[in-house]
Amino acid sequence: MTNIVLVTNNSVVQEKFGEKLDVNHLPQATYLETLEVVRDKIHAGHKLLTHPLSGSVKPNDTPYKTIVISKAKGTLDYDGLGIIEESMASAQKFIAGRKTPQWTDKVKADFRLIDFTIISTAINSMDGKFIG
Amino acid sequence: MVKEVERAGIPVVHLATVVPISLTIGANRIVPGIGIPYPLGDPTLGEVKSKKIRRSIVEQALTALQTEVDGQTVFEM
Amino acid sequence: MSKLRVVHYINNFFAGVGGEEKADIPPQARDGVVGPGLALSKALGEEAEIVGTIICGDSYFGENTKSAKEEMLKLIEMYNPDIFVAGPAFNAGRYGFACGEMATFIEEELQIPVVSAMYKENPGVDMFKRDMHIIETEISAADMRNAVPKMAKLVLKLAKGEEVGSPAEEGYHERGIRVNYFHEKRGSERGVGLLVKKMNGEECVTEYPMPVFDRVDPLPAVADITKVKVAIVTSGGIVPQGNPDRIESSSATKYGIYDISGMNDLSADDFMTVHGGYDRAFVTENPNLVVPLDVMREMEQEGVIGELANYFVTTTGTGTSVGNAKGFGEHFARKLVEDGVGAVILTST
Amino acid sequence: MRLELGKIKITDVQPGEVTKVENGTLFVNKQELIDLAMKDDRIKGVKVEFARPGESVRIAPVKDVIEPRVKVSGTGAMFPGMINKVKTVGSGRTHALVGANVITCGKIVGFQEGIIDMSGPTAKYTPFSETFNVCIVIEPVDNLETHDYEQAARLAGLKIGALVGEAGRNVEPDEVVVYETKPIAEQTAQYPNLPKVGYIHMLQSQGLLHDTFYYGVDAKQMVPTFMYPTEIMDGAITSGNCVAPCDKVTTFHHLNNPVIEDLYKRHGKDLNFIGVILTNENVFLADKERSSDMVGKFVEFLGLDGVIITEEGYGNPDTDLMMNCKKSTEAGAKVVLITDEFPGRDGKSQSLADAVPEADTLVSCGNGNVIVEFPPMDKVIGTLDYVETMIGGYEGSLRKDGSIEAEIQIIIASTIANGYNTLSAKMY
Repeated sequence: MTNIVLVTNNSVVQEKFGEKLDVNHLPQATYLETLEVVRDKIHAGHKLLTHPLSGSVKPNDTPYKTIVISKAKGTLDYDGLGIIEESMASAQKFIAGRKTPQWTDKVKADFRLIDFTIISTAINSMDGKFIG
Repeated sequence: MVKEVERAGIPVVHLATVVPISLTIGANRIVPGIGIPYPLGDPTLGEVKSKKIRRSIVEQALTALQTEVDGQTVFEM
Repeated sequence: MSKLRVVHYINNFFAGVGGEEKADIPPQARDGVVGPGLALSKALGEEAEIVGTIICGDSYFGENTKSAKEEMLKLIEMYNPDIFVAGPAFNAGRYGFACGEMATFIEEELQIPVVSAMYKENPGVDMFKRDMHIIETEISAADMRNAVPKMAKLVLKLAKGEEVGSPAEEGYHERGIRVNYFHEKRGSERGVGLLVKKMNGEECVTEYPMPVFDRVDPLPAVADITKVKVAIVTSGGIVPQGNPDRIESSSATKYGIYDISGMNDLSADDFMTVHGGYDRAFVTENPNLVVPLDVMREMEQEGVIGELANYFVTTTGTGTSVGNAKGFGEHFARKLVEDGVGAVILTST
Repeated sequence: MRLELGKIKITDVQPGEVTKVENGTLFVNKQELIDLAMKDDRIKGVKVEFARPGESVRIAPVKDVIEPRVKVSGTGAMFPGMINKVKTVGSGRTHALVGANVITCGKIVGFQEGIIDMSGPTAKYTPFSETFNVCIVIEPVDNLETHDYEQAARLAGLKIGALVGEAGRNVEPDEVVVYETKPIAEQTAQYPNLPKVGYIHMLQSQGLLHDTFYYGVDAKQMVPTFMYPTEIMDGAITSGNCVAPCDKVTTFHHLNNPVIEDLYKRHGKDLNFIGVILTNENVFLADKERSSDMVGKFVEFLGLDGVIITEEGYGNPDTDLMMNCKKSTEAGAKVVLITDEFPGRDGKSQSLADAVPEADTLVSCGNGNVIVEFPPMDKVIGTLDYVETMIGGYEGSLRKDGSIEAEIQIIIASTIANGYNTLSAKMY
């Protein structure tokens, strides 16, 4: 589990994983900005490990996003790059149609929980798997 | 654009940082660039190395132009 | 009810003001019907009346698009129209461009329904069909009789807020808009039906066409690059300092051609990038990272390539938004051919 | 495997002292249902209300819909691995109360559940406006952890569905339909001249509120597997997820999977229905690769000439859908995909988040982004408090008079991507 980095704007992910795992916490980033950071990291040679649109909660609903990438850098991950680019285009499309609302704290907390749970169940299931 | 150039009868090689996009837009000869902030070269390695990388990418591009292809082909570095 | 007020846009040719030699005439307004407006007026019938006709030369429009649009907006506003009709432009590319530009502009500015008509290969169709209704016509003005009633019918429907039918029903170019309807059979039954047909090798029509993967067959390899003139084209937005042609930082609507004769590299003092969206710091410091003039000049001198074209072509965007990129791709490709360019290196960020 | 499905047509629902079916009317002892649900100490309160077609009733937020069924003969019992012992189901005889449904509602996390209108202009978008619904409004104990509450509500729905289904055990069905798929050698031999067809059923499996269970196994923990089509009719698959309401595959939709039903309709005539390949929609890309590889392997191993693939959800499942399409095509099958679309409010953007050239035959279940008007209703079962935070709703969606403006994705199963509905989209 030391070979992955979690890129997130979700404080719950930072809280629960921050000590055990490498978490790149972007507290100020929007959903789209989080995707952009990941896109840039893929250009820098990291591999995309989880699908950016995980959750099926649409990008203009949830403000939170956690994406797992490899810690190691290698050759450019073309498939990953294609997926993140398409995901960004998709997210932009939704946000252009309707901006993510200013949710109440309760709803935000729920969205953080959903995002955290999706990523934690995924991570718990990958223990020891080859991700290279 | 790449397709229109090819349609006009001029062989074209696409030096692209986002190869999937290059594939989508229909380039036939593709050479991957280094990355979006610096497609041809890597300035973080210093100017000399960076230029060397640029030269090798362009050389690869010329090789691609002089290679027969049946369809979309990525010429990895 | 008073009649709906229609303004009609046509080019100098259809207005009977000369041919190509008069294509540079600036916008002018005439009260009432001119040229094809007569047919349109008949087709509109009792419900609407052409109160004014706006005429502009296609070259004038192409060269002064922005100011021409503003000028004509003022002329059109004076007629206080309910409807704006442009063309038909048939297969005239520049006319189609002008019709599309004007119609979409007027729709946005005046919030009134607009319609045009063009032949399917008119570049204006691809450029504007998503944003407006364009009636499908045949290739030439011989089809006027057919096209005009369809335009009239559609624009009246739009003006009255009536439901507009499918492209096939109304005769407009498919706009790529997904509209819901209830089919008589449920989806799974249709799916099984399609599968049976597909397995039997019968024709089966998808309900959602994938984005078009337009392909062009690869050209044969360049036989000997040491004898060929090579040109650099980039979508990385490298322009002379100050961006003299004002190329947009994204979704560019134009391209630039910039001289590099006598230069051994692309100096950061003379060139900059306008590409939006990415970290420009590295390229700002060294534009050769996008337009590899330094190494290509060396190669030219070493005889690795025959010759380097004395300019490069630049725009922004990798061409994913098809419309414009295709348009100017076709345009500058002609110049490259004329200049004897035998191979192109196209760089994208 | 052979299953006789006895369909008991329900034409009304009424309160009664005993839960039973008489002359097409389902009588429900509400207290019996409440007592069953309250056995779970995570649940503080339960209300049971009825909703009938044509009534001025809005149900929200809906979590799951379960058709009452009972296993009359054959091994196992309804919803194995969930509320009954793990035991292979799908053979023998099962009775279904067709036209009746158990609907669980009550808040969960605040945005992932949808609306059912029993009348008015939006009723046509959901199949549940045409059924007689027993609505279970669940209230959790205070400060119950979300996972726990989701699970409690899910199990309550299944238990009540099975309990109400018992009422059909000794009722003579109006119609009995026989479904049969044999082991592959025999099945191939039965119709040697017909093309062999499979159904690739993609189960939503991304995490909390995005889970589906197969014999109690969370689908994200399984690798693709083979299933006889009749297993699903006895509740081998249950829904534990809420993606967008519009494309949620409810437990009802698993029991009544339309692709399986329509493939059986042409089984032995135009095709030879070999079975179902179950796969998942996981978050890790490596999982997507592995699962789609295995799907392709099954297609090859079973020698399928054609497959239908359905997905659940939008966005990352589109990637699984395309991978499955590509690999099934490469394995030699003709492929038809069924999906819904999200091309944005103006309908002009790409409908799917991923695309491959092999995906050349698609069935569309409609555009979920279309905005519709919901007039006020006389009665609300559940609460409208969460409308603006539901998917498809937005700030200003809910008006004071109880009317709503929202995208049709807020309606339960409106664009369900398995082809249950007739809604589709075409190019304008």
